[in-house]
Amino acid sequence: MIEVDNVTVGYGSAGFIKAVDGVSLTINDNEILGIAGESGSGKSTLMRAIYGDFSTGLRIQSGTVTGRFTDPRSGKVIEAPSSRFAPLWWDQISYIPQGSMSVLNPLMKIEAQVVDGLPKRERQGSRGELRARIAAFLAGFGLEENVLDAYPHQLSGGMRQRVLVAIAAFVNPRLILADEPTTALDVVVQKKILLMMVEIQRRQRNCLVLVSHDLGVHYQITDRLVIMYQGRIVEQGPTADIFANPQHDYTKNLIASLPRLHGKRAVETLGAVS
Amino acid sequence: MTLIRYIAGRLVVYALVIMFALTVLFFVPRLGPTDPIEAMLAKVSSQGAYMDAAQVDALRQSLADTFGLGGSLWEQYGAFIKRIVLTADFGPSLSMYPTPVMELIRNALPWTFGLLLTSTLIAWVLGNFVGLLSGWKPNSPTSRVMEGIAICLYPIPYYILALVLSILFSYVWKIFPLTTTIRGAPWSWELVTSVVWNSFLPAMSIVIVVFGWWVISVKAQTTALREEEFVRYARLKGLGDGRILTRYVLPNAILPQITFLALQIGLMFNGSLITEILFDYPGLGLLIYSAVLQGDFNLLMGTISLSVIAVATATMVIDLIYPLLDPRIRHR
Amino acid sequence: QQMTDVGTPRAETLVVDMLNARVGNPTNMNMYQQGVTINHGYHQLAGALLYDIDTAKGAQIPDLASAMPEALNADFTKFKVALREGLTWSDGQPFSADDVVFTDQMLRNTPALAYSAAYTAQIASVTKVDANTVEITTTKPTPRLAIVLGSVIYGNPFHIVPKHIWEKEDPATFTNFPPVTISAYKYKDHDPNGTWFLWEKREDWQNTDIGQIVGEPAAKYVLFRSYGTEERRVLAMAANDIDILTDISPESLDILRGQNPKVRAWFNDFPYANLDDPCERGIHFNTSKAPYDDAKTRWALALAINAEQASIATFSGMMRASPLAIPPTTVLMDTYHQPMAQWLGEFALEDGYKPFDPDYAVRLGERLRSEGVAGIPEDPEALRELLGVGWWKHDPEQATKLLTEAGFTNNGGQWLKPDGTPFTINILAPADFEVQSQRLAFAVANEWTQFGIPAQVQQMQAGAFFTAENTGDYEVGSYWGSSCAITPDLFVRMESWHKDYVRDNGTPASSNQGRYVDDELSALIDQLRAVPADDPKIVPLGTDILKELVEGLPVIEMFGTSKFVPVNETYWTNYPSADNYYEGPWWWWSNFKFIAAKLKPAAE
Amino acid sequence: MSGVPILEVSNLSRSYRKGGLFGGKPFKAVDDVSFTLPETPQVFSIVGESGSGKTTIARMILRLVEPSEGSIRLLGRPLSGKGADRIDNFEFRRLVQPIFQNPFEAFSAYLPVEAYLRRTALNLRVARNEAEAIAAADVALRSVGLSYERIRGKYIRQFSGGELQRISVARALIPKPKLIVADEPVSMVDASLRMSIVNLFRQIVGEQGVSFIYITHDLSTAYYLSDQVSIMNTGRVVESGVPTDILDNPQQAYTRELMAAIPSVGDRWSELDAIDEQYSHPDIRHQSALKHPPTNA
Amino acid sequence: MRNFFLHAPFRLYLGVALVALCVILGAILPWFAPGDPLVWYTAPRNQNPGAAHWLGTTSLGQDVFWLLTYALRNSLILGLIVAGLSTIIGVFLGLAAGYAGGWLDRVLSFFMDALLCIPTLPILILMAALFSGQLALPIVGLLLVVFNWPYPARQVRAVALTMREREFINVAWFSGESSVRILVRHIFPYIAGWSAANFINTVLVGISTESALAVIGLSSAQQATLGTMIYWAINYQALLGGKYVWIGSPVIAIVLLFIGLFLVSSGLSMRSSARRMSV
Ligand SMILES: Nc1ncnc2c1ncn2[C@@H]1O[C@H](COP(=O)(O)OP(=O)(O)OP(=O)(O)O)[C@@H](O)[C@H]1O
Ligand SMILES: Nc1ncnc2c1ncn2[C@@H]1O[C@H](COP(=O)(O)OP(=O)(O)OP(=O)(O)O)[C@@H](O)[C@H]1O
Ligand SMILES: [Mg+2]
Ligand SMILES: [Mg+2]
Repeated sequence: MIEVDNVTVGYGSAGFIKAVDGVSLTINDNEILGIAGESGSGKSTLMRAIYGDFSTGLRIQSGTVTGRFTDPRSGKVIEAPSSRFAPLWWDQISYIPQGSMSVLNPLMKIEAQVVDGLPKRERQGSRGELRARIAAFLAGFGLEENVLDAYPHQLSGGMRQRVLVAIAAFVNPRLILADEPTTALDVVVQKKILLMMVEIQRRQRNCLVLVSHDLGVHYQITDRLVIMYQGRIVEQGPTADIFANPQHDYTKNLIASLPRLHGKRAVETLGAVS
Repeated sequence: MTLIRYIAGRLVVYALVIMFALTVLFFVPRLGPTDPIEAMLAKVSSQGAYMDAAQVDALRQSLADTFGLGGSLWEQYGAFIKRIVLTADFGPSLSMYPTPVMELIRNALPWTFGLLLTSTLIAWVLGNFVGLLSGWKPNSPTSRVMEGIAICLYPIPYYILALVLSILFSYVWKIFPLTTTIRGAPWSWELVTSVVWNSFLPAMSIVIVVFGWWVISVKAQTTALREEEFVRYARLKGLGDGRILTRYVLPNAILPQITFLALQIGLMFNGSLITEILFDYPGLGLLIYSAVLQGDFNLLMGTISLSVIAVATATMVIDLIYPLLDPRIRHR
Repeated sequence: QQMTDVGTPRAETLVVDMLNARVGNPTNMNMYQQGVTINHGYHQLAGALLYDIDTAKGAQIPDLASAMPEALNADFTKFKVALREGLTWSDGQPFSADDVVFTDQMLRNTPALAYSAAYTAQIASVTKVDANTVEITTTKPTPRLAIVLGSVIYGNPFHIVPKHIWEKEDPATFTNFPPVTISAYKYKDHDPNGTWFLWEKREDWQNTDIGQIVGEPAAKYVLFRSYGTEERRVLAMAANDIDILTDISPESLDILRGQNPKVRAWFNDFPYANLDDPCERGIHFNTSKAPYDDAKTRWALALAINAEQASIATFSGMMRASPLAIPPTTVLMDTYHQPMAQWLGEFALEDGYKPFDPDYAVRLGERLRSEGVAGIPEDPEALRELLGVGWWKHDPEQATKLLTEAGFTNNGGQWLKPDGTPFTINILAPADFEVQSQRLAFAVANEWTQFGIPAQVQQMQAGAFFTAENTGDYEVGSYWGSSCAITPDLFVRMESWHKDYVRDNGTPASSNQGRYVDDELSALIDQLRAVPADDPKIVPLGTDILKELVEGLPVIEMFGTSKFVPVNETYWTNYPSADNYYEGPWWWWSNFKFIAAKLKPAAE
Repeated sequence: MSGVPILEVSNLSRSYRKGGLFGGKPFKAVDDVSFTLPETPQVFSIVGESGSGKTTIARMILRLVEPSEGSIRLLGRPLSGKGADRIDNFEFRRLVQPIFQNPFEAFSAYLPVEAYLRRTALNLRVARNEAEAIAAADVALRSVGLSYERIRGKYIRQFSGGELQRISVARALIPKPKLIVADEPVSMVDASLRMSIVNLFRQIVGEQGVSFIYITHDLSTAYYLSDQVSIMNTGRVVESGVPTDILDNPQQAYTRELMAAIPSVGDRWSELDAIDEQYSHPDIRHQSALKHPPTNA
Repeated sequence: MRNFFLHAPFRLYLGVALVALCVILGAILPWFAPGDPLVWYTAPRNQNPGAAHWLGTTSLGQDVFWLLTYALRNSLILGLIVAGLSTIIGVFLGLAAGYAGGWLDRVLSFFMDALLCIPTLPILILMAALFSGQLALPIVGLLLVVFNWPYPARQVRAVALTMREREFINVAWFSGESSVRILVRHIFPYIAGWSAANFINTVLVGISTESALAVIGLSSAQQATLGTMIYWAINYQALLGGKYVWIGSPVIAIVLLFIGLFLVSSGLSMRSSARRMSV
């Protein structure tokens, strides 16, 4: 669906600060692709480049990002570089930006923000019906209906994050780019949402790209995993393979550094001054 | 309950502001350089030819009696407050004695309000529109042209602008009347068209002058908002420019503009003065002006109290509805 | 047929500029209520006074009266006043002595009318002799009853009201709308906002003063309207929307003549303006305040002025200078200025210095000619007649000398007052209500500043201005209302210099606002008081008073008023003008109705 | 310090209105919560459902939200109110520092981010001059894997989420306060860095005597790091105590539910297999049933 | 500086050029005036532009060009100071009221509202009497400031009210920033663009109100300002009389100054935005 070919991406109009360095990657139809990696290693940057969001001063210095989408109605195949994705936004692709807590319009109720930008195909029916569908959908995320009537500042961080995920998922696009969508969620809710995303993905046979620091999450739901380190992809392959046989030191380190419940605790290792 | 306390607190401030302003306005003209009796005497003697000094003295005394300007300042003040609070009556105009101030205001008010309210609103809408557009797409040709027009017209001194408009549209091309001639039976179609016809140029001059300010201020707001996360997110949602502008940028940009719109009401009363003089338009501004010139205390108090109350009310209403417009500050 | 925008045929409508701004209370025409303005046509066309003025001759004439008042006793307290016969009010009722008596009673019995007090202070009684005659007694000797009850300049507050209407009303609250009128025009229509008033010729115009004195007025309608600012008035006339304009600036006249060949002024060429206005402009002092209480200071200031320069600055030289305390109108020039020229030339200050400069007009004429102004006479006498008999010399040296004598010191270019403080002058000037005085103030300030005394102009709106004048809250001012005279009898003008009227600063003065005390002058005025207007002693007395005023110089008199009052001959002709001098061009006076009746449609 | 607890929270409640402009029914976002941080520095973790009131508690401790009921005492002195022993603003900021939940909101878009660090050092008298302030900032930044050099001159938009979180942590560390209220401070940081930051916290508790209120969803770090854990659900504390007790042996249903939902490497969620089965399609779905064999890690 | 010219958008250049032109005309050239251009009849009247008088002369025999430079100098000083002070005071007090809330907000709001309510004209006329109409320009400026600061204040207060809800303000507070610094360094940048717009607007208001005051008699029409220059030109019917240079030059000067300031401010905001968004 998306072909990332040896791209180098960075920021700056005067200078150029490299954030992603010569990355190649394929995103296939009907799969969940996981991306994990060091903080600041260019995961979000890569997502923006794929989505075609150049508003932050982002520039693709070399290489290409090409997308191939099939228009469900006409069956026509659209093939374009990501800089020309804008017409596909919130139709074929949707995006959950990182830090999604601050991206909601403070003066608009949640319901309106869910509806805003929805493609026609998802808007069928009366307003009441639509609201009911959205409410039902949100319920799957553990949100009550009255959230629809709230303003963003009335919601907790996690609730806003769920709203964001819901907005992107309700579109039913071919591709969802999710940049750390569950950072503010407790594990119960997180599980709920991940299961829902998987279900949606399986049903729609579309594609989900998920950035997360939680290797457990990747282990549970992704089909393929990409590990990034210092702007490069250091390892990619089927998730199972990577967990079974990590190649790169960083990957090994990641898997090893997870603290275990019921395991050793810092209090014990470092010794508290109690 | 905090809501009720908030409203009550605001109402108290409202009353205080009005009292304060009225008090200032009661004393200031009386400390000022114009004595209404002397002003009236000058008017009488410039129109009535010869009166000898004894006659003038007699006239002065009788004017002082009719105008009720006897007594100390404090007694006058007490009587004034009592009358205003109890009867909302400002007494007779001194310079147009004995026509009641209220009658003069009643005649003038609709004109001023009609002209200024509509033109202020038109300017507001137009200015917000252009400002929004030029802040959003600073490089598009349309917005550059519109911004350019606004920015070039705005700084032209009002007097010159109005004059040039008049010369062009009433003299060179005789499209609009040179002076305000309103005819027609009350509420007839003829009257309405006549009013619109006669108000067009003054309204246009106000619009041109006021709207430049909205353009530059809204543009500044919009430029700042363009960087906000939620606006960028809206764009990433694939929303069209129109929708982003109307639903995301505008409501956020307009909040402070609404405050200013209320203040504009006050400026309206000041601004009306010049417009009405320039276009010989029959409104409140001219009334205030002549009251000041003639030292017509009663008329001055009447017209200015009206302006004070209008501005105070407008700011209070804005304060009260602000929480409705901005949910973020609702809870305090 | 072309129509005006108030719906009358343009060719039958005379459109006249309304003097002041629009009228705030247009449906009140009770002229006795002090806040009611009637110069929207009532005063000029529809009403009539007992006596009016013939501005060409400079003499009062009977109007509603049929003859000038006839004194019945030697001390001038009892008069017979004969009324015109055959007049009717606009509702058809006859006008008679009853109306006059009723008006007297009404004023006497209604103290709420402010004029009542002033009236009863002067008039003791009015009684009916027969249907067309009344007898009037006054409270004190009044040799000039016609001045008290009739117009000399502009008008008079004594309006006779129709008894049959007013007796049913409370005069204190009656709005007199629509008014029943006595002269040839009656109320037709008005603008609720007070910008215009339409008057229509009465069908029974024969039964009016105008019908009897002049004949049938030509205009079926007269429209008084206000166009607002000067620019707008100019544009309106250029567009033929208005036939007669009140005062405008010379620049505006220039523009008008350039825009519309049908527009003409009093003269066809320089100086265009009518120079016969009965009010004079100059620099007035509050002579009770130091250092202006010293005649030397005032003389020094006069000699520090270059009058040619001031004249050009004010109205491009289109003014007639006058060193005397009366306006240089044609009538008064003949009576006083010319005869006094010799005395002026010989007049010397205490130190023997002769300040008069008889060649003022000659030099100004040359200078104007050199600037390319056309139509300046070559002949010195003609120039003096046009631009004035002369004025004070511009002599900074003598001015310095006088100032030094008066105790001033010059400290390195800066003048210090006798008390040691810096000498700066603040000239009060009208803001926007009298452009000539306003400009004159700036011009004089410019002169004084160049002489070395920093002078500033403080513009004031009318109300504040007159308050300052009456209460003496000023030191130097331009435009004081009381400098007007039209007849050789100077009583009205000179009376106000009497020391009796001097009040403390802070207390409003009804007369002598300059607070000028001169015992000799007051004695001369006392003599003048006792002499009736037609007495031969009038002129010699007047001359003596003028001499006294030159010596003391309480006012630096400068120029007569120039009235730029253009008319448009597109629809109407036979306006008075320099070549057709049947009236002066004061459209806003009560005698306008005589002019209106003489106009002719241009179509003929 | 004579046995005065660092923080005493007793019967704390806060209500908000749900929906509606003026009306709307009130509900308690925080409902009768009490806990104590003893005199000895330690880490107090709050774990729990999203929307259960964790942030609200944190904000009440930070004096950013007024409690509806209950009281908070810092070092034995009331936090709010006007008493003489009220802690003044300067002192309060030296004692308590926050790390807010959303790093993307934590800095002004118009100021270079490093300014916050420098200013903190200067204002709270950690440094006497600019050079010392930069040094202090650099030390703090290095402890979270960054450096002053790396962040200098950059604005909030130019950082990744994890970087911002680390900068927030660094800023809070600079004044060496008595209490740090950290609201999900490392949620966007990768696992290896996260461990080093968590270890850093532990170290600070030991060496600098700083107490932490650590709000997190990451049960494993909570378990690893904290001395006390409170589990919250819908505004209430459902269970609290020493982590080994609670997490090794949860008493409450909600706690058990939480434990079960942790996406751990090794045990695959059974629900996923159900989904896979339902939608499996021979031609695309690769060996899904056999996916993710147990790792050897 | 080098950097500045490398990155500045075109409108910034243009704006700087226009403002520089006004400053050169108004601040530097007056020193070279051949005489006091205020004095009447130093030149023949009503001359058209030519070699001797570049912009011709007025009906009062003043050289328009030199008069313009004097007028521009005074107006620039007056306008910039009035606008600067009232914007600074207004924005700062508005921010303070909105940010601090409580009694400070109430007191400040009261004064803002009260000043906004009182129509300025009568007060100004009183002032005219008290100072005998000879107000020096500085005092005129002061009066203008008194009556102009509440406008930005009221509007900025509304912004501050929402700004103080934002998290970074809390971070700033916990960073030990004083209230003043929070207002100035953390909140103000968000309304800097708007404040600049307000500043530019107040420059205009300052210049034009001053001329209105001259007419009322509050300040002296004998001082050279752009406003009084227009006043005199109108008084002598320059517009209808076709003396376009006389009346046009101060108008054009105002327009150019305004456009220059506007372009500078919007150019600067574009540049700062570019800097913050990427390196
Ligand atoms: N200003 C407010 N107005 C109304 N309701 C609010 C407001 N702030 C928070 N709430 C509500 O209070 C509840 C608790 O919010 P809080 O932010 O404390 O949750 P949290 O435990 O931090 O959740 P998360 O883990 O998702 O950040 C939520 O239901 C939220 O909707
Ligand atoms: N607008 C920008 N201008 C300049 N540099 C930027 C910009 N945005 C991000 N960067 C830098 O690019 C690098 C990659 O950032 P990115 O946001 O892609 O990281 P990430 O992998 O998503 O990290 P995290 O897991 O912390 O979110 C970082 O070093 C960051 O500082
Ligand atoms: Mg990221
Ligand atoms: Mg939270």
